[in-house]
Amino acid sequence: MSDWFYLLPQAILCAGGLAALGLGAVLLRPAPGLQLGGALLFLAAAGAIVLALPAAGPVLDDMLAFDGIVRFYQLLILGSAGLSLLFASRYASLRGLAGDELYALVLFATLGMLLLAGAANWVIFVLGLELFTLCLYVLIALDRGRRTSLEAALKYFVPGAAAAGCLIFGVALIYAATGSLDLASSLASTAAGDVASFGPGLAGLALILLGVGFKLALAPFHLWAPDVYQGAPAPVAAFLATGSKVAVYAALLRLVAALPADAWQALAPVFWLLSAATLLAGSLPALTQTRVKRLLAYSSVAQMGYLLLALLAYPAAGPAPVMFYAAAYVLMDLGAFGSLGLLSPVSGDLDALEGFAGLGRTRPWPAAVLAVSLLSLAGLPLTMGFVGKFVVFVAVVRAGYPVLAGIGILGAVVAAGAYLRVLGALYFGRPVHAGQGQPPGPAAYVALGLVGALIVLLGIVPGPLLGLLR
Amino acid sequence: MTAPVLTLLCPLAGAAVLALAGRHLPRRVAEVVAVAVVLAGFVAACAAWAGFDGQSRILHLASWFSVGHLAPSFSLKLDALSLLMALMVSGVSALIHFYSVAYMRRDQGFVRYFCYLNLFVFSMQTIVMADDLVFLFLGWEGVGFCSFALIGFWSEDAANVAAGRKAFILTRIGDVAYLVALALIVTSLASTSLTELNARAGLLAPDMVTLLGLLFLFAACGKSAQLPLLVWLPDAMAAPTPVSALIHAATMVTAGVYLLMRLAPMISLSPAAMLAIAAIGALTAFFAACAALAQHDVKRVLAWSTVSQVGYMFLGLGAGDLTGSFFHLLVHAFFKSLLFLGAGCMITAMHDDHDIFRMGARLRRHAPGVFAAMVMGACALGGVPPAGGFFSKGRILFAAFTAPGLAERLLWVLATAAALLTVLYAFRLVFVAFFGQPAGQGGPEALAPVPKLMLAMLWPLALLALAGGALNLPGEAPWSGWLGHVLAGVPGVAALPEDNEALVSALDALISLAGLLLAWRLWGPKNLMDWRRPAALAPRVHAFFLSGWKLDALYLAAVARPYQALALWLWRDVDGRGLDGLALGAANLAGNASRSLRRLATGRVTATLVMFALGLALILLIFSVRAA
Amino acid sequence: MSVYGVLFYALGGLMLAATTLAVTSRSLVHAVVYLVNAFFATGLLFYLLGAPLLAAFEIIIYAGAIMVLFLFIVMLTRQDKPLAGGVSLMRWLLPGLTSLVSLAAGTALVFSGGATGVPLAPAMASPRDLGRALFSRWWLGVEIVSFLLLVALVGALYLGRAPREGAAAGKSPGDAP
Amino acid sequence: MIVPFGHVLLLAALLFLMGLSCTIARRNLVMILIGVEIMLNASGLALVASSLRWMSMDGQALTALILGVAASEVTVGLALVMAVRRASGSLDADRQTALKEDDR
Repeated sequence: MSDWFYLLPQAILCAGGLAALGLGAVLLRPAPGLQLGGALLFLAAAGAIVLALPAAGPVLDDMLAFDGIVRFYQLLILGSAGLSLLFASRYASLRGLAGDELYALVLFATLGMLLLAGAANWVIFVLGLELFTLCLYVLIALDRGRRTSLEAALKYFVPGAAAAGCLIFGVALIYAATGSLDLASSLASTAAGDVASFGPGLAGLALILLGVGFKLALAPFHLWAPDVYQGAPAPVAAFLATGSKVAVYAALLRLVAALPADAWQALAPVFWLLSAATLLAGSLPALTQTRVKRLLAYSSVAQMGYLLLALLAYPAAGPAPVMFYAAAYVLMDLGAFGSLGLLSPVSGDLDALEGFAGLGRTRPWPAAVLAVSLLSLAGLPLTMGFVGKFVVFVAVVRAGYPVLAGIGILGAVVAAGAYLRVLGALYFGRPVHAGQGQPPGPAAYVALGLVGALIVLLGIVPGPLLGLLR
Repeated sequence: MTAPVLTLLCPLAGAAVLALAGRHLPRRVAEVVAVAVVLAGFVAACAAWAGFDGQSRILHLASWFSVGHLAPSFSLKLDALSLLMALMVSGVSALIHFYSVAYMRRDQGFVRYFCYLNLFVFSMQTIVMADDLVFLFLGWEGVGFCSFALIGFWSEDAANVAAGRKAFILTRIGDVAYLVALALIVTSLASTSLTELNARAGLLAPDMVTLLGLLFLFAACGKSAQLPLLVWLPDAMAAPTPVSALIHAATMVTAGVYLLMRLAPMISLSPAAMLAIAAIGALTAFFAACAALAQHDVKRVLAWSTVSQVGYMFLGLGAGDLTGSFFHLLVHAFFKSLLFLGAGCMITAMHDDHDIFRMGARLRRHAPGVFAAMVMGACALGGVPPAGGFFSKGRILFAAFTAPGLAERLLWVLATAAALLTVLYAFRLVFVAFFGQPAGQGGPEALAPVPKLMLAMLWPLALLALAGGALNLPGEAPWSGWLGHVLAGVPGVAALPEDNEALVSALDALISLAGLLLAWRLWGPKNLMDWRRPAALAPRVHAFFLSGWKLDALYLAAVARPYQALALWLWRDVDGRGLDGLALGAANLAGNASRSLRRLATGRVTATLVMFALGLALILLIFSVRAA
Repeated sequence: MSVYGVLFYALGGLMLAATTLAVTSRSLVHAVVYLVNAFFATGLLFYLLGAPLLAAFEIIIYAGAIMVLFLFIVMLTRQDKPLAGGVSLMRWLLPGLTSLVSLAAGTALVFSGGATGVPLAPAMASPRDLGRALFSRWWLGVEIVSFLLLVALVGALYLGRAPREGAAAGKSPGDAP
Repeated sequence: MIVPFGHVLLLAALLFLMGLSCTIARRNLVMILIGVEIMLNASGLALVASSLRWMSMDGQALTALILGVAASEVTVGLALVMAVRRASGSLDADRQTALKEDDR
């Protein structure tokens, strides 16, 4: 099969983005259904091709990799984009934000994420990351008439630009050390020689870790997350929290896989510290948080901590825990942010805890999906979150990091209290303003149903998926 | 073997139906669904028991998922212990469901209520029958969640919601220990099956067994409200009364001790863990009995009494007598649900007033049936022969007495003292609530009628509570020791030596009768009526105050002042400031950490950048040290 | 030391000096002008290191286009007056300290092996070589960059346009005063 | 020879750290952007020198691509800065604190 086929999903997304822009140029006010349908069609086509392509080594002059792991993460990214759009379409059109930019930028961002997830070369790594980051800057500022939306974009942009600078300098240092821009061979060349000659490369890895840590909101590089999630429109926050994280995570996974054992020895303590800090910095602040979007932001920081735990265990335990937890994370955060967006009134996203009072009765379906997502985030059994945490903890303990597992369990317990407060407000609170918010619309119902059902279903019968991942 | 599965699944089906369609069903239909599924579960449990041939077996329903060599599965362990427990749980739940129909007859949220209640029964049966520790954890979390939801059920009052959260978080602290133990088991045995664990416990290092035992003990303490995690249970009385009866008396609080019973073969390998269980049990039994002596709220008396009685179960188990512990668990389930349901009737009659000092003799005249039931319940609770509690508690005291070691002997002394307190507070409740003369504006003018259905549910329980001793009568007669015979095949069950049994039983009987007399002397109607009419002394409120606990304290001063002081001290200071403080202290610590971490997020974008610089310097330092 | 070496250190010193002045300048206009100097020096260094086309790019794009863009913004926002309190010494303390630590640790890493002691031999890559490399080996990167520029264009247009009238402009709970 | 390779890297690292410090220490958003430009420029220097060190065109090619990255980032960044200024009336990064933790 020709290498070119491996570029087909990306090409389709390019075409989709351009089509969305063109549609906006030709028709002044395209019907929202047309835009949404078209974007979903392109995403689905890309997904179908990703699904159909056979696994291969590096393709296209060693620019892209495509193996089972990449396929899984790319599907996850496409799914996240699709669900985010389903959640976003009516949200955006109610608020007058559903221009061609929304759809085009989501498709371009997805393109960047696919590239990053499949990058086999530092150049593609950097450029893919830049592409979706640039799209996200604009998407976060989508509600540009609102000061908070712009401020959130600024708070993502400033550290983001600095992080990009760090990342690129890191790549430059790795290139300086090894003379190769190929992801695998630049890292593997440390194995042949001594670690000492890789010195600049280690410094480069530190910088790359910083850049990646910013994108994943790992502590201590996570301080932007609560502000940005709070200010961003909820469906955009959903996309930001899931798609971009998963793409970066997939790249990080490949990076770790490519590291030779002795370099991993040097890196592991740093990962240890990062994951411990992230678990604590994500779980503890949630405890006293009274703004739900910020709470979800901290929670997604904590989830990154669990993913990092799984990554630490990856060399010992294989990819199944990492991948399963990533899938669980995507569904939980999409469900949480997406339903939060649906529950919100047009005048601005729901945030303060009091606003959620009694919504379990007045808006049963979005509230139920929010509740399921929160229970899953808290790790209660029969949800995907539980199975994911269990699988990760087992892997981590087996890999010889019992202390980290303990911190993780502790974090889960602490955070459960925070989620419980939201649940309490949803179902026990007295409704403050009845009838706020608009009906979600059919597209959002599809997304709600999918997310809710998958979280529960894969919590009860995770076997097939886990089997597939192994 | 479909019957055990039906026991498990019927309540789940009910919960699902109510959750999905409950809103659209007529009230009567929803109630019938809720009660019918639990009744069906009970019938299935009966069938399972009837079809049980004494052979323990594992029923593998489905695989859940697998990680490495580890494959948690939905599998059930069916032996005498689990089937009897399932029978008790479903039977008591069925009665309480019936009762709830009447109790909740005016409440609008009945669908939610019954949905949680059915879900609870499912979760509890999961704990009872699961063979897999991960599957068991599902039930373990499930009962915690349902308890949270039901304690906060009347959510108009923020205190109720707070109580629900307190319960959930404190039991979740126990869950940490469960998960850590699970992780240890996973790494050392690569299996999560209870049966496997018990069978291969001998292969583990002794220290490991002790550690596991202590971890599971801590987890059980959370669920069973034992020291030091007991403070949630009295607050949990915010739940509707049938819920208190079901969850906080008969079933969920016994989940902890039941888990330890299941693990008995493993834990019994570690004398230290066994002693810890016994010690926690005896201390809690004494502590809670003291606290119960000082309460005014009828439900809180019963709540503390539950804590105390579950302490006895721990003591029995720690003393190595699983049979006795389980015996007490069953009998306690009967008489405690009887007492709670009776209390529900009292509260209904009193228009939701919980204070026993405002009830008095008129309540006895208004609802003699309730009075009779409460007396029977108090007899069983206080261990007055020949009620059920006499035999079951006696068995545990005897087990503690015969256990080797000085420590156990001391615990026996403590538990015997607690037995005296038990009969005192049990009859204090009866005498004050049914013979007292509330003065002034003590409660409503006219008492409300008690629904017949509620009353009807008391009698089967009263019968069981009184005759519960027949399950395991002492002696050599053919009908005695039935429970012991049945449980003989269960791993971890050991027989007791026979000597001195009569002596210890006689002592128990003596204590309970003495306590009964003392209670009559202290709180009996004669004494209460002797007191000068308080209305003449002071305004009405003050009068109530006097005839309330001040009178109480006066009479106590003669004989029981030390007890009273101790009780108040334990209740107010140790519990209120000490234990609550401990739990709150941990919470405050977390809260402060939380706030200081949040303070990092100043909203300034430069804060993030500063972290970049710091993090970069740190990572580079680590790398340069590692590379050097 | 060869004449190349002298040139390198001279240009390096110039870059450092100009950059220092730029980052500490109290006036935005001055900062941009210093930066143009630094970029010129970088361009010359590129030439010295054998990249003539990049040297031209650096001067045209960085020193030219981007810096002019900055100047426009500075003028548009009327930020041409000296900034008050923008350069207090205290604010430089923490970044300075961490930079010193990073520099020390990084230098230790960079010079830990012998690889970095390799002398650089003068060589020159013709524009043709770079063009060939870009469009044969790195064509995918070029394509992605083209999309980057497109997205930047779309984004800048979107952000630059005033928000549509009638679009919900109510205050959200997050809109603290 | 020109100079040892390490010296060029050192120069690049110095420039990079100056840029990073600039983003931290300066409060004006335009100055922060300038800091980012300095960081990217430093990467370019390191890449071009490495290209010479390894005698391959990869570093130079990446430098050329990074020029594009820098241009697009500055475009969006400046547009965003302008929009923020329109909304909040200030270019001071530390004044953009409508989003922050509550004091509870």
